[in-house]
Amino acid sequence: MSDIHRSLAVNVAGIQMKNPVMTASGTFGYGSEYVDFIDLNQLGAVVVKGITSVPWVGNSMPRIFETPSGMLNAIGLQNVGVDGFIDKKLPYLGNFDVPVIVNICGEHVEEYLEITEKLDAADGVAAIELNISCPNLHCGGMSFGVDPKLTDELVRGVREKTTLPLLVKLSPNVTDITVIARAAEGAGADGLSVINTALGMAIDINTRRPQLANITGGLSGPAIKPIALRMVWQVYNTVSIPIIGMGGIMTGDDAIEFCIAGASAVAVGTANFINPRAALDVADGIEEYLERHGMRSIAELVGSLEVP
Amino acid sequence: MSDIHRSLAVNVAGIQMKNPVMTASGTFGYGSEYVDFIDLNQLGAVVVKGITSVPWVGNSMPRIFETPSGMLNAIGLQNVGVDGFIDKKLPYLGNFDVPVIVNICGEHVEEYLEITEKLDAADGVAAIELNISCPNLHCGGMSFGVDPKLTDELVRGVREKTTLPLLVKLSPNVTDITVIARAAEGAGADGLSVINTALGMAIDINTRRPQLANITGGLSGPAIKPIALRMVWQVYNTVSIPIIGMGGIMTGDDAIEFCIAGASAVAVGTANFINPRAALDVADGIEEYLERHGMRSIAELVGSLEVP
Amino acid sequence: MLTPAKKFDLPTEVISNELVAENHYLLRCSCPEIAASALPGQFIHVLIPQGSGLLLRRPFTVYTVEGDQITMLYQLIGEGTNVLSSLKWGDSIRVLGPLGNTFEMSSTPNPAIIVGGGAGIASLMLLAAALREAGVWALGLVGSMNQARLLSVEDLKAIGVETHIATDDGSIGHHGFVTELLTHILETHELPNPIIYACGPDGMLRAVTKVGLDYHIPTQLAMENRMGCALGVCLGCVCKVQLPGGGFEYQRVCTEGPVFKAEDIIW
Amino acid sequence: MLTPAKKFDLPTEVISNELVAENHYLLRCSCPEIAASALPGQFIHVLIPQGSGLLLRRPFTVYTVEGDQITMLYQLIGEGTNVLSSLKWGDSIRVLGPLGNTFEMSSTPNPAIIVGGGAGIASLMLLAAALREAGVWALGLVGSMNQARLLSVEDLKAIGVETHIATDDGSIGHHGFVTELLTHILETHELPNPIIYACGPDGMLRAVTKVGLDYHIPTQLAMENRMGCALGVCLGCVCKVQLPGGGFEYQRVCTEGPVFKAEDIIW
Ligand SMILES: Cc1cc2nc3c(=O)[nH]c(=O)nc-3n(C[C@H](O)[C@H](O)[C@H](O)COP(=O)(O)OP(=O)(O)OC[C@H]3O[C@@H](n4cnc5c(N)ncnc54)[C@H](O)[C@@H]3O)c2cc1C
Ligand SMILES: Cc1cc2nc3c(=O)[nH]c(=O)nc-3n(C[C@H](O)[C@H](O)[C@H](O)COP(=O)(O)OP(=O)(O)OC[C@H]3O[C@@H](n4cnc5c(N)ncnc54)[C@H](O)[C@@H]3O)c2cc1C
Ligand SMILES: Cc1cc2nc3c(=O)[nH]c(=O)nc-3n(C[C@H](O)[C@H](O)[C@H](O)COP(=O)(O)O)c2cc1C
Ligand SMILES: Cc1cc2nc3c(=O)[nH]c(=O)nc-3n(C[C@H](O)[C@H](O)[C@H](O)COP(=O)(O)O)c2cc1C
Ligand code: FES
Ligand code: FES
Repeated sequence: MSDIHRSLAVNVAGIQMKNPVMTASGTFGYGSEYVDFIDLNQLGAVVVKGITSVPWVGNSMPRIFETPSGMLNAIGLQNVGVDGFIDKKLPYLGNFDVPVIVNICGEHVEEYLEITEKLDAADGVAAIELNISCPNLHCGGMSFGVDPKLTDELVRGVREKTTLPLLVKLSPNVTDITVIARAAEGAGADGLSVINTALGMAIDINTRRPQLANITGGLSGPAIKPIALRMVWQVYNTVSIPIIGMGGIMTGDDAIEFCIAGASAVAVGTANFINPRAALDVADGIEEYLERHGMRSIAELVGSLEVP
Repeated sequence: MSDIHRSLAVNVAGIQMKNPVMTASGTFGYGSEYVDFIDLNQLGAVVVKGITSVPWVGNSMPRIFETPSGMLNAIGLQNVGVDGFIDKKLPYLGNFDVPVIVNICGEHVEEYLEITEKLDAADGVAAIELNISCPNLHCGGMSFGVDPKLTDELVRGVREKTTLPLLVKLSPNVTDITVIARAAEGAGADGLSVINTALGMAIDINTRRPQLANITGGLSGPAIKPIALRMVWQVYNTVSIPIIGMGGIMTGDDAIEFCIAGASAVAVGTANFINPRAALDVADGIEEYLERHGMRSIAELVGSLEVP
Repeated sequence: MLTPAKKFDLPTEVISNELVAENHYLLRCSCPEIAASALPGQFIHVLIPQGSGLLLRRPFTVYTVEGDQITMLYQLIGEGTNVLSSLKWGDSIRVLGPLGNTFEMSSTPNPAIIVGGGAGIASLMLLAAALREAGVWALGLVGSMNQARLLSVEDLKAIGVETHIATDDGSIGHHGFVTELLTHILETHELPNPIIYACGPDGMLRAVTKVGLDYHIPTQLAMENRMGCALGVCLGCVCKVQLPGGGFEYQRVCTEGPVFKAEDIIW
Repeated sequence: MLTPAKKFDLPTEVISNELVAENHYLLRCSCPEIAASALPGQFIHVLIPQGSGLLLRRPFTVYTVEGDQITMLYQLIGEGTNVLSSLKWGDSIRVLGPLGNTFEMSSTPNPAIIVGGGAGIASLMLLAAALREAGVWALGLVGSMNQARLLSVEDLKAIGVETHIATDDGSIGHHGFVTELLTHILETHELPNPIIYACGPDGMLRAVTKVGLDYHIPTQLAMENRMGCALGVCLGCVCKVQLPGGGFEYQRVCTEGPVFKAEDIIW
């Protein structure tokens, strides 16, 4: 860093990060999978794969499919469950100086509450990301994320169970994302993750079967970036809690777009599959932009969109 | 056509077409612009640019921007108005043996009704496509398309004013498209056009200005195909009126996917900008598929998705 | 302006594609149909090869016509021109054209002043050639960032166009704006009813427009804008145009343009 | 199975990329790190060059290792392999690997039967070489659509693997399925505790599994599935695996696999 006054460090929703770049849930496993390529200590934060109260086997195959500038996935939240996570996965991440944000999902409010209590009691959890937007049809997650009342109820409940920073992850599959955003903020969320995947579908025209066993799945990658940016900007103009922007971020320049639209931090998802160093490359790209424009921190950028 | 028993001809919502491929509104002008490349007589139907009661100047520049596998547009419905259309544009299309479908948009119900009456009285209009989904913020269109009550009211009103086949074009920017679809069907729509563009945004990181003067715009092209397919399939499982599928169709194979998902016909939009013969190429591709699979018509394909 | 000739969408192969100045390339391909009908100011809409990941075509003016061949002179801007510059002999592209209207050449051979900024000069070469063929005296004012990026000066001289240069850094020719050259010329020369033809960055075009108004010289501008269809249907490429009766209208650069009367453009 | 060695994501250049059979190519590149550590059955995740418009990488088994170089033998399937096949000497790609587990080679040198269908044989060549180096007698059964698409027979023979051929159209070798060859061999030869290693289309793998069970021969399969990350995080590549205690689990082809015990796979 040429300029000593420049710093990428940010505190978002009470999460202190060395830089504003997180890994998006479900695209970075539990961190250990990337240590051959990345020093986890250099990440802004690690957001782990969605956790449920009990282990889930997940959906049958096929689970992913590539689409133009994007991919569909219907994993079905295969995960070790909250106990398995705390016992087997969390300790390893304790070896690193990086905030661990745990993405949680459930079918009923009670499930979310149970997971929250266990995580609140566990060591090494920096924040909880409430996944109310899992596009997987068999998962209750989505139905919460499209209804402001359910969102309010769920977020309130979880809020009461923990003092940890609480992020709520919003679904793009809604008519008006600002309504859900306002509900989450009102119910005590410390920050909002915008966006989860867009519900999509693809068909094998020769077998006439869906390309995903689950029929529909979540669309991610550059294809959804314009939709994600629009939603970040809408949410930024609605709430006063910070936004973690995500959706198709591949480069530092992509991240800068999200910051200008209103994101205080960003998450890199699908890009991790193409470039294992994507998250660090994005952070470097942000720094170069700040240098090029003589800025001291991304705070100068957040929500700086000049509208006609 | 090797097999004399095979035919691409379809009758969708009372519109008799030589093949199931239309041009999507706003991507084919008024037909005349393409005569150097296409014999309009060979098209399933021509859907013209959105028409309003009075001429609209449209939005200021920039109006379009390319995104990964897609493009954003915020044209602002620049058009000659219904009278100008009937006087100057419609007669030319009368020279061809192709159904002309007129896409209409307005800010109030009255406006839609006025346009409908004039088109109903005019010669050479095969059907009306009600645009209740214009993502352009300054246009009333969108607010109708996201509210089942308004949709019902509007469609009922228009239905009373005309005996022409009535298509209602749905917006993807909704939580549950089946609710709007049901409302449109209940109010007397003869068919549904699925989908219009998805609301998106892009930012110039050097000027920190939006890439579109209108800030947000409609995302079209292959990027939205998975979302469009999903919605066609959802709507197909909800209503019994025919669906015209669109959203990122570039090839005959893309069109076949939409038919399997439940579309009785398809519209080609953005592809017209890349390949002026796109609509005919798509029709040829459909025919080749039918031949390859020994099918007599796409009727055998519509909604034939085999779900696990 | 003439009613446009028939348009073609043709597959063709790159004959050559070489670096002609820093950051600028000249691409040559064979398009008999377009070569036969392209008029000064008209452009082609180029489909970058499949698998390049780009969706939309890219518009470029026809720089020269030589027999069955046409050339385009282009600047590296972003992804599209970057992929274009990587094309080699034999690589295939598709070319849509000829598109747009043309420069108006007066019946009487008034002297012409051709003002090009950066790659803008590329849109004026076919005009310059047509003027010279018609025996019109033409003056070329070429603006560039620096000597390394200077374009077309030799090509202009070769067809007998007296050419002056302006560079931002003064590395060659006048140190400053090409529009300063323009005013200087108008102050020092006695030109009978000249006509100004210009293409370049917005800032330059606005300055040229002002000069044209100040000196009461009819001025034509070749405008640029992002393009979707280039066929007049998407309405994505418009610019704001003054109407005779007052008021304005958004007109399509790809159809009513790219050439507009300078005084009609509302910036 | 061994704990995986360190993984690398390396830029490299294509050394050669030639058609070796109808619809099949052999690509060679220099990857010292991967060449040094790749084990039989392991694969690499290849990033098709920028601007190709493809998002995800494509997985291919390491076919051979020669000094610092590795090769991959691949079939043209769709867009990705199509772009791959167009790469020439000097074109750059990125290679992620070595990935996945490896074939289990028993400590005692039991005879090995290698059964490859189509491009599946590509996943077995490194194993064949390792077996032969360990002095193990190996029999190669290669199935193919027809003679024109026949792969690897010479390569197998060159390392001393007795090889038999089956083609769907009988244009060479046995007219029928490679699994018919397998049963024939087992009926006619007396092989002391052989081991079967197989890779190919699902149908073939299921048939091989059945033969293995019928003849009580331990069988290992190299599985394939669509892949996102190839690093174990996206959970997109799973296959359904029988658990010892009963019940099943979805295991990752990229991490727990690609090699699985045949009897564990639930189809
Ligand atoms: C009628 C016309 C004639 C032109 N003739 C020439 C010429 O002869 N030589 C030359 O070098 N350039 C010319 N241009 C500009 C040229 O089209 C752009 O530089 C080019 O499209 C940039 O593409 P890109 O992908 O490299 O840049 P990117 O910035 O990556 O392109 C992104 C998008 O912006 C559009 N775009 C970017 N800059 C421009 C621009 N200045 N004008 C129009 N669209 C733009 C692109 O078409 C694309 O849709 C002309 C433009 C027009 C409208
Ligand atoms: C561990 C492993 C090793 C492999 N080794 C080889 C090899 O050595 N030689 C070889 O020819 N092929 C091999 N394959 C298959 C190869 O990866 C696919 O044929 C290739 O990805 C097809 O890409 P495409 O874009 O041409 O096809 P497309 O059908 O266009 O690909 C579309 C999507 O489907 C995926 N896909 C398609 N077919 C397969 C498949 N059979 N397996 C996995 N993903 C697939 C692609 O990765 C891509 O995401 C291997 C696959 C795996 C999982
Ligand atoms: C394979 C895969 C698995 C995912 N799993 C989760 C998950 O468990 N929980 C969650 O909230 N989001 C999940 N996501 C969504 C991402 O976290 C992210 O919101 C989305 O992919 C958009 O970002 P991207 O375009 O950069 O990938 C998943 C995405 C992918 C591609
Ligand atoms: C430039 C442009 C203008 C459009 N104008 C209209 C319009 O006036 N009315 C309308 O209903 N849809 C309009 N659309 C939407 C298209 O008709 C179509 O629904 C959408 O683009 C999805 O199809 P595609 O991906 O094939 O383009 C427009 C789309 C584009 C790209
Ligand atoms: S580019 Fe489409 S109207 Fe001009
Ligand atoms: S490919 Fe991502 S887990 Fe195997």
